[in-house]
Amino acid sequence: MTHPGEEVEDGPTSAREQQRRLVEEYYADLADAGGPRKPVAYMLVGGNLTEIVRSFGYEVVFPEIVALNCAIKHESLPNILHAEAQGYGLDVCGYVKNDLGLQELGGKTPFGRIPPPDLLVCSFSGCYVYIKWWEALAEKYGCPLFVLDVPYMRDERPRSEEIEYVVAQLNEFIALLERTTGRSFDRGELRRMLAHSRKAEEGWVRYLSAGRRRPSPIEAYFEAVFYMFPINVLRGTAAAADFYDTVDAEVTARVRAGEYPVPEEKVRLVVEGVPPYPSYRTFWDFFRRWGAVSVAATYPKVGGLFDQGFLHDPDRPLESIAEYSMAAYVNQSWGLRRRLIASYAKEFEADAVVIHGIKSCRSFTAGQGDLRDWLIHEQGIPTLYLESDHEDPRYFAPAQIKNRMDAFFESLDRRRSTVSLPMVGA
Amino acid sequence: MTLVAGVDIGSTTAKCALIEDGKVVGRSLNPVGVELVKDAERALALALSDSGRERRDVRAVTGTGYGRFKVTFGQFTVTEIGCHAKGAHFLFPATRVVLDIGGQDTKAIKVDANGVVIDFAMNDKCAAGTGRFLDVCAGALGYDVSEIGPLSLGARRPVKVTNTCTVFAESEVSSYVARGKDPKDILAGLYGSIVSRSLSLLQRVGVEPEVTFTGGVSRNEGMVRTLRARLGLPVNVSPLSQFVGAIGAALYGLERLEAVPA
Amino acid sequence: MITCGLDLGAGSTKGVLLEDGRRIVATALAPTRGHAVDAGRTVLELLAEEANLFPGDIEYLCTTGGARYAFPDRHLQVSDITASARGAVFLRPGVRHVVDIGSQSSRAMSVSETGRVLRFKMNEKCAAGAGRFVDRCAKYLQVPLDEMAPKALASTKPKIISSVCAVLAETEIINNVAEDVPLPDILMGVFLSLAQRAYVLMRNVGIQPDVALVGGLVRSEAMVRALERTVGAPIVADPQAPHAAAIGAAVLGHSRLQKLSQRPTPLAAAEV
Amino acid sequence: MVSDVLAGADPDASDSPPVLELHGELEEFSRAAPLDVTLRLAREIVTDPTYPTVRAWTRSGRSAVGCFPVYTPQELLHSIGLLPVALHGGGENVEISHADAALGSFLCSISKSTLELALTARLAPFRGFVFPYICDVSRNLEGIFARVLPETPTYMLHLPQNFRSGATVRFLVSEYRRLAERLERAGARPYAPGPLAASIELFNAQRSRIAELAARRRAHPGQISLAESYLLRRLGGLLPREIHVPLLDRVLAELSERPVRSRDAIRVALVGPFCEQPSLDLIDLLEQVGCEVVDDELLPLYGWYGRIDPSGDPLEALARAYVESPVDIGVRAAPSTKGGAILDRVEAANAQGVIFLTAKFCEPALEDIVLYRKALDRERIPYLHLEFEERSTSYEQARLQLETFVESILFD
Ligand SMILES: Nc1ncnc2c1ncn2[C@@H]1O[C@H](COP(=O)(O)OP(=O)(O)O)[C@@H](O)[C@H]1O
Ligand SMILES: Nc1ncnc2c1ncn2[C@@H]1O[C@H](COP(=O)(O)OP(=O)(O)O)[C@@H](O)[C@H]1O
Ligand code: SF4
Ligand code: SF4
Ligand code: SF4
Repeated sequence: MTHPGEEVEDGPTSAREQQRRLVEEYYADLADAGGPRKPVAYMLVGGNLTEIVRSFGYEVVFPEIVALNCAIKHESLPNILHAEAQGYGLDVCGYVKNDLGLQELGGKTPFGRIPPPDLLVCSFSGCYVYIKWWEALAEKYGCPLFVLDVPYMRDERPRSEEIEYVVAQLNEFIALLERTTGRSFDRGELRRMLAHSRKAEEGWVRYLSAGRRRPSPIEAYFEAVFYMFPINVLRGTAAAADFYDTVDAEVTARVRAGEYPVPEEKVRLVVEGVPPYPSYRTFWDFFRRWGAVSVAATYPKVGGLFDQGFLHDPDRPLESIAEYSMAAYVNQSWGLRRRLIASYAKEFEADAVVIHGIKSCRSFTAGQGDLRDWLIHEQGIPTLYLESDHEDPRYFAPAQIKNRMDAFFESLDRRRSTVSLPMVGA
Repeated sequence: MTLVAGVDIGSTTAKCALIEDGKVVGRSLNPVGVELVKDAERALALALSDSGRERRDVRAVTGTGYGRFKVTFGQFTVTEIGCHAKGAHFLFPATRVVLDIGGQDTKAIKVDANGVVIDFAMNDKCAAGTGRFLDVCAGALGYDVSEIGPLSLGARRPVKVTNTCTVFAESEVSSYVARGKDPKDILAGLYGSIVSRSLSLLQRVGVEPEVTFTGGVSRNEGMVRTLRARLGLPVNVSPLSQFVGAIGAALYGLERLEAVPA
Repeated sequence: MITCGLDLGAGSTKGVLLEDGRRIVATALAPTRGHAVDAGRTVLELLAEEANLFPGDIEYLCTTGGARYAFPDRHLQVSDITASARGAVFLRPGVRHVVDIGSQSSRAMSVSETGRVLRFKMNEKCAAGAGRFVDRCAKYLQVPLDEMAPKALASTKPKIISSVCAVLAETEIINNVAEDVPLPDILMGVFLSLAQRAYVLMRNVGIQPDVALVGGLVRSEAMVRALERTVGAPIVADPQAPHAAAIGAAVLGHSRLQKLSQRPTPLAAAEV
Repeated sequence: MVSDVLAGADPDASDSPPVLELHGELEEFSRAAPLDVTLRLAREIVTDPTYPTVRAWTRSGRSAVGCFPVYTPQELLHSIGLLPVALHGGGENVEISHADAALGSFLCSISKSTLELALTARLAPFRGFVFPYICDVSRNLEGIFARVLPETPTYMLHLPQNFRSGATVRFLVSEYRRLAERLERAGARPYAPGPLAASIELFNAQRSRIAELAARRRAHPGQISLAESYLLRRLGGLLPREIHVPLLDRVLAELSERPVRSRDAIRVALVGPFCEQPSLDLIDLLEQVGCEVVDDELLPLYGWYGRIDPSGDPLEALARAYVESPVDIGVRAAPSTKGGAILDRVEAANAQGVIFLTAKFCEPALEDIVLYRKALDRERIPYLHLEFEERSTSYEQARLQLETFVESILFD
């Protein structure tokens, strides 16, 4: 079956090409297990400790990203079914099921094989499922598991006792790494990596803030998802830092040439929630048909709320890592999350908010209905709530979703001018 | 003097309404079958013969409902959410909230003073709590769905219907029948269960008077009564309630014609 | 020694008479229609007639199925999962995995060589994976149940129904019909999607040959083929398999009766 | 959020039980009464979603705070002058019509019904709420409470998950201090070590009585049914502990007089209902079909630790007790491996099988089961997994599966 979205062009491509290359190289490196390979650490995106483990010579695998790569390539279902056959219920997070299914099936992904972990780092930063997932991996592989307990973010800025707690754990983590690798901690190396991270983060923030322009030269949800790979997976490397220069150049070129992700920008959106990866193109296409472009989104912030000032700082290595970990998007209390979304809507001059709920992700989703209610009734922002899954193609009902989107955009259109507006053609 | 038609191809029924000079001058209602294009054509043809007009008199045909893209002979398509809002506003201009319960889904729609949709919410999980649910349960009680409306009157001890699944609710109903429960109480239990699901949807958009109840299930007076009681508010129901979507569609076509003179 | 197994199911009531725990001497079936006790009595009469016995000749009656407690004249009741496992192994001793698809539920179980249930899993809450779904499709597509299989087997490109809901699946079928998907492909799609749901349950308990299908759906050859295709292994489909639960109940009834007669109970005394 | 129109309507006219009124000093529980009278009253209180004991307590101006499962430092709340009350959802009597909209469909009942109670003013007697971070749902629920009940202080208590760090106890102490500060708005006194030491002793006493009750049940399963002992435990989260402790003493004394029934049943460990609780009917059903529950995760609140020694810094002692607790349930990072843990439990309880009874949509429970299952499969220990929801009236499916499970162990 071809999805209508499949034929749609990705838009300007040089950064996309570079990103594709980075993805391929990364997986090729991982798969290259011929000789003595680098040790591998499995990590979670939210509040991750990439720089620290990289400074000890580890390569990093993010099962969440592997899972979304599988889903977007329509290869998640067999993994999910395999996990279900082992007893994982229908309601368990699709990322978990994809990963554990895939591990049982030998680690095959659309890009290459994933090596098993030598170290498991569970940054408990925003999702309780992380703990369960890493427990299952630890039980399967029997390798060391480090749980970094990251306090939930309940104030605008982390409190000093929270930072102290996380930093104390980071020091214990470093001691663990020294013991397991036999290497001693190289503070200079960590600083160099954090400097690369800092540069990448600043570039990423610049890219995302381009959505403020009218029309927006970027697609802050669908396109940004492609550009998230370096900031999440390759952080700490020069390649990641340089990538955002390419992105920068491209955005500038687009503005100059008047090339926009949606040729005629009709609706500016803030999008909240994890994308429906198995139907990514179809979903994106539903938006494009209405001339809707996301100018800001929360999902690209799962790796870190860099735009809110939580950047890595080579001069305060562990403290800045601790702050960064606490500020992971899903580790924000609902009060903070709500305010952030409303501020995006205001600052990026959005017409509406679209929330995509994930049936199997409670961390993101539980309470999105209340968010919707708050946006509509207390902020006066039209808001659409849609629901499917980030991994499981069985939960995407295209007709239903399209019907809701059509109705929503119809009503937005009509509310802006109650007279003549084009009807949707068949 | 403009005659316009709205064709609403739902999951269960095909409806057509003809409007002229702000009046509904013809209508038709049929079950949908497997050939939706034909059903749509038939809906229009029957409405025309109901009104005594000719096909060529119709200035615009607008399709709505799940099968709106099957109204291939029409000029426009609009979602049924927009149409129910517009149709309800037409029939009851003070409408602020529309509850539409059709064969397969339930929608709560909030509208502004012009009948424009501000917000809406739909059931998402399954067919539970919709017209189909009633059809199936009516069957289990040995009635047709068109007969069960008045039967819950005088229920004393409504049963609890907790199954969220239409199919299992059917067996829950059968088991109540087998246990000799009064059909009154069973129906009251069913209505209560559908209404409480609808309230949860209404809650999402916020309840404000006036509330207008549309869609095929609004023809069931037991449902209307239960809804009124649970909301504690008057609820508008038109004799044309099942046609509200089609009426709204026709009006959309009219508006469109007026906006873009041919 | 005649024992009777009576399976009071949601859709239909099935009964068998078993002689000496070894030979099936009669089988019967009647629609339940919400009146399990009446249906059970009817089945008992049918059984007696077929075996040329008086109902009083039945020495032990074991019920099973959803209404197992509702039938008053029983000596014992067992769950239908326990019973269909026993029945399946009674019919084909090599069976180690049983799939039971009835009107409202489907179950998968792994069983020991005596037919004891080791692990099982059933669908809950959602009726999408059971016979009622087939019944609705049959009704909707206006194909009699018995004719579904031969038609479905002519399918070349089956169209799988993706909707998880038995009720919403109907709409999907409407769409398929509207899109001119050939009838055999739609029909086979129905069976395949049922098979896929069953397969999830099966994998959950672990699949071991021989695998048997029991319950009402085994009557449909298309269902058996669909399951074979999904599982990738041959499926045992005994002609008596729709009665597996009733058979299992009779078998358990027999062993219970034997145990009782070894003891000097009044029942045993009467027999001597 | 609650539209006035809806809040005015009786949310559940047809099936809510009559609202129970208790004496302000809760005299009903302070007097000696036969066990069955106590149990009948307990049943009424537990199934009344309007919190009769809390209403009685607050009538004279005292404050109560609602604590979501599974762990809250109740000793601390008590010491600052608050009655810590265990929130356990709405049970089968609460119809959900408001909470679904805020929370979404794929969530456990306890989260929805607890929010429903808040939205329908049934939690009005509470002056504050504590939501421990046991899972993403409980955590997010706090954020929703904070919005829908802006006048009532709520606190998301970050329960640590790193049990090996040297910094954890210190952090937890700072959490507790923050919690106490936060609850000053709920009418709490400022924290002081002396009162905390006294409160710890009171809860020590409660825990020891409950442990005694469990020991009795293990020794003579016929003497008190699972549902009965469960009801007595539930009361412990609803009554002032000063009343509950003597009540348990009276119960224990009377129990010794009860005849010991013996029956033919299989011994099972009950795993999974650590947060949302199954209905009393379902608990009864377990015994009806022939299971003797010899180990269970129901209401883990009382089992976190044994006696705490409050001499020294009592707040640190309290924090340390939590961090060093041996409790291993789905909402705590496992100290060892899940597989090993379940086998140990089965052995310790001498159980013949395991019943996983998990709340529908409770992800922490669902994820553990897979690891548990693998270990049980290896050892060929039979198990059954059942899911439950608050609002179900028919247990046909559960009965069918439970009976099959029992039959598969009993028949050869
Ligand atoms: N005469 C009637 N009395 C009561 N209910 C009716 C009647 N006619 C139809 N219905 C209900 O209306 C439903 C169909 O509603 P409708 O709005 O036409 O659905 P859709 O637009 O989805 O096709 C049926 O499922 C049935 O429950
Ligand atoms: N010839 C047939 N072809 C396909 N399906 C059939 C046929 N005969 C019966 N069935 C299916 O079997 C189901 C009944 O199965 P059964 O095991 O008797 O159910 P229960 O025990 O729940 O009453 C029916 O719902 C029907 O779908
Ligand atoms: S945040 Fe959601 S998607 Fe991510 S691991 Fe947790 S449950 Fe899964
Ligand atoms: S529970 Fe029933 S109504 Fe709901 S999806 Fe399943 S079959 Fe459909
Ligand atoms: S029942 Fe489970 S998911 Fe729900 S709040 Fe409790 S622990 Fe969380």
